[in-house]
Amino acid sequence: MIEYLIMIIIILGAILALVQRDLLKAAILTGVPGASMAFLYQFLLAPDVALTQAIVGSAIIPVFFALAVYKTRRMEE
Amino acid sequence: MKSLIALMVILPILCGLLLNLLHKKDRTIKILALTVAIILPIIPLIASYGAYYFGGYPPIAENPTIAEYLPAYITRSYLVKFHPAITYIFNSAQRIFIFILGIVAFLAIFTSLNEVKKPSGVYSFLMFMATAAVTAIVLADDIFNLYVFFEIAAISQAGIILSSNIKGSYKMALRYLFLGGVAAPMLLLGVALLLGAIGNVNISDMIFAMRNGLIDQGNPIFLTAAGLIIFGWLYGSGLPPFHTIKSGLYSKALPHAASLIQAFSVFTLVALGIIILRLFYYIPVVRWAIIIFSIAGMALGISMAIMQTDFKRLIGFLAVGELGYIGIGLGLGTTMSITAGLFQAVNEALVTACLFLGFGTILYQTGISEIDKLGGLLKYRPGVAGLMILAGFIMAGIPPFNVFQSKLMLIESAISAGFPELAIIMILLSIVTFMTFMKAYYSIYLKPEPRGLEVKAERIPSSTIFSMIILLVICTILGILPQLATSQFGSIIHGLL
Amino acid sequence: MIPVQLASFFTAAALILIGIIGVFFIDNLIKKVIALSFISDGVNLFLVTLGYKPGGIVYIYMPGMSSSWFAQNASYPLPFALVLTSIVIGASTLAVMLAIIIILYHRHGSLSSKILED
Amino acid sequence: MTLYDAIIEKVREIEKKTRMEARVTNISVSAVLTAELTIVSTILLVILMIRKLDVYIMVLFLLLVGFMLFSMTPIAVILRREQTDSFYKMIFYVILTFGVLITLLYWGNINV
Repeated sequence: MIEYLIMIIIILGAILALVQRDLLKAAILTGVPGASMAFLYQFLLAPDVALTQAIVGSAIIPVFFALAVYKTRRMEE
Repeated sequence: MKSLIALMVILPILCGLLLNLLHKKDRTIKILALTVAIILPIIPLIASYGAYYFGGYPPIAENPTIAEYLPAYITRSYLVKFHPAITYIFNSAQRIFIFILGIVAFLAIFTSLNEVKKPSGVYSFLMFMATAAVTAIVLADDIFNLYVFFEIAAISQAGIILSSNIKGSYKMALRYLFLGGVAAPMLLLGVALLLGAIGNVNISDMIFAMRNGLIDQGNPIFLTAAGLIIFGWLYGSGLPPFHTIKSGLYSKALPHAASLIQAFSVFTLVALGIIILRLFYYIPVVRWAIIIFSIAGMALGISMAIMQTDFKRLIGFLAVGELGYIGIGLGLGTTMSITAGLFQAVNEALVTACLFLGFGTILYQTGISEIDKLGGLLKYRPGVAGLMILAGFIMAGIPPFNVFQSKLMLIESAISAGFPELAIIMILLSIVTFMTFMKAYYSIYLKPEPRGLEVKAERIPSSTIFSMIILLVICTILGILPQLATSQFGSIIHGLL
Repeated sequence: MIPVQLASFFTAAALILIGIIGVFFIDNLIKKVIALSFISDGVNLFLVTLGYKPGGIVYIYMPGMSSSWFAQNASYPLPFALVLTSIVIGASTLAVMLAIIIILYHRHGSLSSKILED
Repeated sequence: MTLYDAIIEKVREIEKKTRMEARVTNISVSAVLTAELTIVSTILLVILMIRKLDVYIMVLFLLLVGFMLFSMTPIAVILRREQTDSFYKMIFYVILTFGVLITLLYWGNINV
């Protein structure tokens, strides 16, 4: 049951991240699909991929985006 | 001598890394880079043919010590023939491709070392890295490994553009990476569909499974996978709709880097095209798609080239347009046409590299790339102008040079395959290619010199001229003795048809 | 209720579609890169779902399992090995793109994709 | 006024409109004309290849496309306007091609 919930969170998170006007919020919201996907990988019997995805998808990639936003501008023009 | 096969990929990567460790010792760096660059074309000549298994895991059938301990239901099944390791296959066709790639890489690196002030920067590192990636694409028999190196080649090419310091190069690299961000996952999706249908990523195993009835060949998954892999192939080689970005990429690179990048495009096209043909030869639609995209590439590339006013862009579009000949050779799918297409690929890589270097000398002399503002350069360096017109003749297919031989073979094979229209298209587009080249040549060298044109540097680095002469000499040799190259492709075609 | 594997395939397809639509329609460059990351995430999810076995076990061989039982029930690890590489490649490409975007911002003062138009 | 003159006149007119900054020279006009002829003849020759499927469809296509091409001249200028460095146009054609390729290959028959 929880798998379906996670899938819905992934899609909603992706859409939410793309409709934000605040780029920093968008950057943080990319972590939501990333982290949920790590959970989903755990359910799909791939624990090693889940570990990598948990680090890369929920920490490193949002930090990349947040740094890019910090170095440029916060609001979309 | 099997380990030499892995060395072809590892050596340039190691050298690229080492170059930056030796920062500030410019002389040592130059010597090291040149030595490795000279070794690059030599390794394929001395390496012996065969398959290299990374990690040393051959198929169980070739490894009796493991086979002893396995139960009989495994040793009697097809599993024993499957390849557990990442496999590189090195054969006569791969040898000539890597040899030509090594020659072009050597000349590009040799030229760049004389022109670029700081030899230890990222620039030569990226050139070595991309060379290694394309070599791996040519060698790999493993479709996922191919995808990995495909991505590395894309990033390194974008990096080469970034470090060229030409106006607009950052934007062009970003466009290239964006389009790659769409196209490369699609290639991976195609790989994933194949993996899901067959359960393996080794290309030889996939073909074995498809041909021997282990997998239903009529599964529509294969068609979709073919479409996705063809899409990635278009990105890697720069056929439409990626021809604008690829020609832009050539025009934003330094001349020697452009001559190297076009060789990457040519060999990516050949390597991936052969893999597509090996996997999906039995689906006629796939070959039709290859032919249609190749014709579109030729027609759009060459007709766009003739309308350009910037010679860097002109030669970029011309290079993209000429790729279509290779695609038509592969798409026709007969023994003769594939031989001709592969031969055309070899010639194409050589002569386009020469043209890029030659047009680079004009940039070096004047710093202007609009052909309207140039003219009358013949009197400054008539020797270079002579080399240039020779290269133009070769590209358009004037006998007795190599491109004439391969285009003739292509036209013959198109007629004997029952497509005289293709032969007419190819002849027509060769003529337009020649006209395009002559238009640029006339405006740059022969037209009266416009007022206000100042020639900054009368001297042209002798390394550029040396490189051009080497490339033209190889072209002439291949033109007189085409069987030097054409006899090498038998192994790859034999496994194909 | 549709099986987990099918639902997961649909999620992957939805992510890829969202990504492609985003790359095409969104003006802001950083959000374009976010959309690109969703495309590669979708493909990774597709690959992982391929290896999933409904009702199976994790592909770790424990003492006490019979090898034939393990072979029939374990998930297929080859796609997982590919995904590991693919995740890392995706992240590195992303970093390069963001670096270029930062430089372009400092030159043109804008994050709109209009700076890529000429 | 022959057809040739009419085409030349139209090419000059559009060249002037699209390249305000640069001079319209004989070389540039002849270049556009060459590109025009190349594209038209290539398209017509490619349509001839449909005869492998059906001759009547080919004739129909030939008439249709031939008429369209003549009414759309100069097509080379339109093509040049479309194939610029604009990222929007690039990604538009990429996604268009992707859609067409996948649609054709997904619904295509494996043994055409």
